[in-house]
Amino acid sequence: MLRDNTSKVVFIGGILIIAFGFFAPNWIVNQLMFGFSRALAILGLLVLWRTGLVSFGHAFYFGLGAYTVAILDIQLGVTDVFLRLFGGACLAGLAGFLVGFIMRNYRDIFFAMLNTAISMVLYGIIVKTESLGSTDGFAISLPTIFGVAPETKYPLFVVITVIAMVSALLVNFYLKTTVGRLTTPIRDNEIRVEYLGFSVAHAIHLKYTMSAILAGGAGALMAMSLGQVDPDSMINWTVSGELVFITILSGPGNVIAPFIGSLVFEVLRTYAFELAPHLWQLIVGGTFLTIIFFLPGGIWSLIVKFGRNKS
Amino acid sequence: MKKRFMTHALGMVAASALVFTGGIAQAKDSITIAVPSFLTGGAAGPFGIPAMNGAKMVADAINKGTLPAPYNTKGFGGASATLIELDEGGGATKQVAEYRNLVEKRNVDAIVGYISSGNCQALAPIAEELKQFTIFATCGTPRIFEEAPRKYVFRTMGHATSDNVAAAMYVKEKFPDMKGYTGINQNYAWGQDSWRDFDLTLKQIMPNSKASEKTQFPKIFAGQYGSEISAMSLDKADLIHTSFWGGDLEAFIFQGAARGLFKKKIGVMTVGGTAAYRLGKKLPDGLVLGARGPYGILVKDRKSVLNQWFVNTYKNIYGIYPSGPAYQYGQAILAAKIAYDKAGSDASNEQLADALRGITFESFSTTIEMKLGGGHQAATENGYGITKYDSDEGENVVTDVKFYPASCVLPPDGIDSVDWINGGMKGAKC
Amino acid sequence: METFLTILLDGLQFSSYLFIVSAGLTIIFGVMKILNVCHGSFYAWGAYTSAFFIGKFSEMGMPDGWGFLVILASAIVVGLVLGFLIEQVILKHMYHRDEVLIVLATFGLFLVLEDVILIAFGTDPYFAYQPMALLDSVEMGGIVRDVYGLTLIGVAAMVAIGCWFLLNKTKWGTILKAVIFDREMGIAMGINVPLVYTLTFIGGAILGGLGGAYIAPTISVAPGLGTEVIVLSFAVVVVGGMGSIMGAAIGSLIIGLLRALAVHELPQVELFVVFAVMAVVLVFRPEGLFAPAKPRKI
Amino acid sequence: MKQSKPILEVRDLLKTFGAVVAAKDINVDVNRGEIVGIIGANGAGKTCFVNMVTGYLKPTSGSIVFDGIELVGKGPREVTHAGISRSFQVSQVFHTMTVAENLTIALAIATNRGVRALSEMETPELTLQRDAVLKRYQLENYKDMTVNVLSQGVRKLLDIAMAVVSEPRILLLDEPTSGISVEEKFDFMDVVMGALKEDNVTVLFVEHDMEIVERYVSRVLAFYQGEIIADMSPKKALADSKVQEFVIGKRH
Repeated sequence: MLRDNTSKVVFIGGILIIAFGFFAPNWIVNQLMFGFSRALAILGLLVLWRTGLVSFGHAFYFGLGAYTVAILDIQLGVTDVFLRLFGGACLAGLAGFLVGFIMRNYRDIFFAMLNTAISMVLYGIIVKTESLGSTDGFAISLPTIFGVAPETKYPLFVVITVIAMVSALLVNFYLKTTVGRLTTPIRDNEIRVEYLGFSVAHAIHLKYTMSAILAGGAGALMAMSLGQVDPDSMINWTVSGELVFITILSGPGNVIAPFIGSLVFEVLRTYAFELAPHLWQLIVGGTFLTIIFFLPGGIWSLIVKFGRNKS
Repeated sequence: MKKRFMTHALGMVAASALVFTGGIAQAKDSITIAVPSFLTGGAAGPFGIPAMNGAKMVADAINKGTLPAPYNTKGFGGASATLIELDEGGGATKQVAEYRNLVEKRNVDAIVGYISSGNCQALAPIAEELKQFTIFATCGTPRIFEEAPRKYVFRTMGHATSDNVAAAMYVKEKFPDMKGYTGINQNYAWGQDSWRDFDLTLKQIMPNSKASEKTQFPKIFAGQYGSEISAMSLDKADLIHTSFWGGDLEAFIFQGAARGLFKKKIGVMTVGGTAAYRLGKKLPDGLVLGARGPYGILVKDRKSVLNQWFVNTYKNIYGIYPSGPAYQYGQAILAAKIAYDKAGSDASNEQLADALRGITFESFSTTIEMKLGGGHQAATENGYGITKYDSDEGENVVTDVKFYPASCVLPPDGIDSVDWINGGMKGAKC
Repeated sequence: METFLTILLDGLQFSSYLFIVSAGLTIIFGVMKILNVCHGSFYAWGAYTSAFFIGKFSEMGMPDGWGFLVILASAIVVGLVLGFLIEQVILKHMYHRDEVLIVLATFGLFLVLEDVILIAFGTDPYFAYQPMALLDSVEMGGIVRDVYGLTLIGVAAMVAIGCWFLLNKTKWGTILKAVIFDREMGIAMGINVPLVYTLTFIGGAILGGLGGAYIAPTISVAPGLGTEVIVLSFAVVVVGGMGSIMGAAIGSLIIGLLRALAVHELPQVELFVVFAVMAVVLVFRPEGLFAPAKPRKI
Repeated sequence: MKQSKPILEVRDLLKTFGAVVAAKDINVDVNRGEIVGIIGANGAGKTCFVNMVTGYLKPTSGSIVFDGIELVGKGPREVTHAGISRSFQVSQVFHTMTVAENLTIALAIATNRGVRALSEMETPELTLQRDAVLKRYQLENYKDMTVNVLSQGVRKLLDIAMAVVSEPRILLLDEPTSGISVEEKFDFMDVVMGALKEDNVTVLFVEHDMEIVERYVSRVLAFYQGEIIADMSPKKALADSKVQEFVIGKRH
């Protein structure tokens, strides 16, 4: 039942959150911005995951998006939020399209690992290149919106939320199309898909490129809302791990799940860090294991269960 | 499963409630100071933990009013301070997010700390954006106050330029015959700046010596330097400069010493002071050792009341002599006290900044003049010595200690370090 | 000539290190099809355990030569305890799940174990220089080398020969190869596959622990040392071909020698070399140099 | 029945795997509307032949011309697009999805080629079509059941139904009745053949069961060691001595 209402929920929820953000304290707005930005990447991973593909290297595209924003800002002085986002998403999408020619032939763990390998190549290049900021990375100026430099973060928050809404709706629509529905079928039986007349390679290539665009956009928005990029927080394999973690945490059930999952992750990390600064990895890792073992459908499955119990 | 999740959620709600009430309860008789430092990772042991210890010890003494005069008044402008300990690890981006949380969520009054130059560089603009009174304690890159004027950000120790200019001057004085030099530095702002300043200064003051073409820049926390040591052993240079710190430095000393590197070459370690007490007999003799200013082993025997208080109290509590980071964090906390004493415990960020800007104060081991970067960047003397194991005492000592005054090793206010060195260090009073 | 010899030795030494840490990873992958992210934890635990006990024994006045026994014992104990626990408590219940989910579980484990190290050993670094000091140094090719570092080459050779012998000359090797080739066939042949898995995982864990335990005397054993190792061993395994011991050996040699060359001749590209090799191999042979082509089952 | 030009012309087909010859000297013409039974012992090259025609295996040499189009060098997808579908010896369906979902996907792929794959999948027309197929193959009762829980017979029906939704001109069935009980097999074949007759499809099917062959086919191709040893009507074929010796004899 929830699925049919997804568009409505996204639309109304988005508007409510934008209104809420106006009154919310800054730190909550920040958490929402970080959560929604990252959720875009999760949306892409969700599309892949439904097809049975898990990428352990999407920090590659996330980082590409983020660093594109940094280069646009520092080298070219581009401040407009949409230009930066467009740049980040496009570059990541282009890279994803090219890498996709290799990736579409791989499945399972090989797919996961090849992605890691490629992301580590980018990591190695950036860490070693002084003009790309090496380990330090770059600070990024606050973006302008329609030529206006905003006084607070709120306008950026509105932009991010709207983009998150649009992306969720687009992905939701995509998942209803024929190629979008080719998720479980590909996971179940590729040969049959081929004999039905659809190219599995093309379908995966499309999904992969989509996920790259989304991850690039996520990186770009993240860079702008944080105001900082660096390789260890944007490209290292641990970041890819985090993205997958949030995907599992969210569950593949619905395009809304990534947004909830990302927010939960953001809150979890903030509090883990606050309450046990020495042990936040243990808390995050422990949660991860718990989800894998006891809640394979992620948070979304809880919501569905809750909804069922009620009705 | 559901239960599990609910308890989790409840835990978070409870936790946030705690934080909120903590915020409300805060009044003029107490303040919170966030102290970020490395609590995990390779830098924790040699740097982060001593630093945190120094901060805790000094804050504790201030709260009790047990610091020697003239700082024997109780509290920070009368208020007692609670320290929030934070991990500085995880990269600059994560620190930016945490910093925002500190200011906007946890409503801390002041932020005092940071070891990594990468973090400081990323956080300075954020601090300015959030208008948050912040004192950087240890990080070294000169870029922070050179790339933009700051209003809320301070640093209570000299920057890396003074470390490396002083190192070059010390080399000139003690090893006038040095013909060539090479370096191994970490591949980020700190290492790059350090090497550049050292190299440029030597080009000015020892024009006959030659820099090696192959200087090493391994990644931070690499841990193994076998090939690098071989390469430097084969290099014709007779001196090796390094700004390594923490675990990297200790690993490098071990591996180099085992292979006789420091018998063949002069080792100059700008941050070597932290290793002196920790490595004991394993520290080779004859290293040129700095402590990024007048701290740690270089000033252990300074007789001032403040210094003796610091050394003895630290030794009593932690069982080891205080190294540089302990001093640096201690004096940053002290600076916070001075600012609060002057502006009052309920002072705004602006008032606190005004109170600290441009002042001169006596710290534990030296005099600090906040005279660079528009009164935001400290200028202190800087010095070096040569290591020697004292087998009678069973500990390392430094000999031939020589200090250079601030005006000798730091550029005048408003002039960038690199320009100043390249211009022949005009106005240096040595 | 001097330089050439030095590069060769440096390269061999680094290759040996790479091989020891990646052999366990590739064996586990070959047999169990698990990319074990917490291999880095085995390494870290091995390093901590050996550094801790070498220090303790030295304080107690035991001769420094005991250090070598401590190293070996640490690797075995860490491998047995951690390997057994992780396999029995976590992985065993996941074999029917998606391979990728198992990778993720090991990632979660890695995070947890990183902090458990902090709880167990604290944040202060450990030094265990005694075995290295004991072996002293020699002059080779005009520069001084520590003998301990050179023994690393011997240890790597022993590991390689041991693996080769086990796989090709013993009954166990035949069983392992059957399982590597086809898990279902192994079961059909009456092989106790769960037991093979447990033992393989412990074996891989011991090798991971050995890497850490053996390198511990040359480094400052400090928190966070496992993260770097994962990336390096991962690169080796990708280059060599996942699941192939031979591949791991060749991958280690290629990366180790090229890196040594870079450090001596062009230090700027040193870190990049590792990833450049990986990228080139990926583009031209994405399955790695030595991986057997995986048949697609219909 | 016979028309001037055959719909499928196979010429001098050869397939070797190293030293093993899997198919040799295969020459067959199939005319529109024929129902051809392919018989032979295990390993005689029947499935290999089906795999070559449907693009799963590439012949070592020879040609396969379908309605004027050369198929050699084309993959399964292109062969499907050309108008040839197949079912499998072991049913190849989406086992974690329901019967209805399986058919919906099959129909959607068949209808929405190219850019139209990016239009919404579940339209009312598609649902109508799907229900019609469900009815024709008597799958209505299983509509919402997951394939995992279904019997082999139902899976095979679904497998065939999915192959037919793209409205192929030739359909190749690889052992449609294998795994189906003796009692069910005639009912099963009645459903399948009845439905196929409505669609007027040319059918080639591999079959071990001579009763089925006798009852449903108009022509028999008998394979032995990679070669066709008989190409004749079922009655003649079953009486043929070579067929009896190499095909039927071996089976009993």
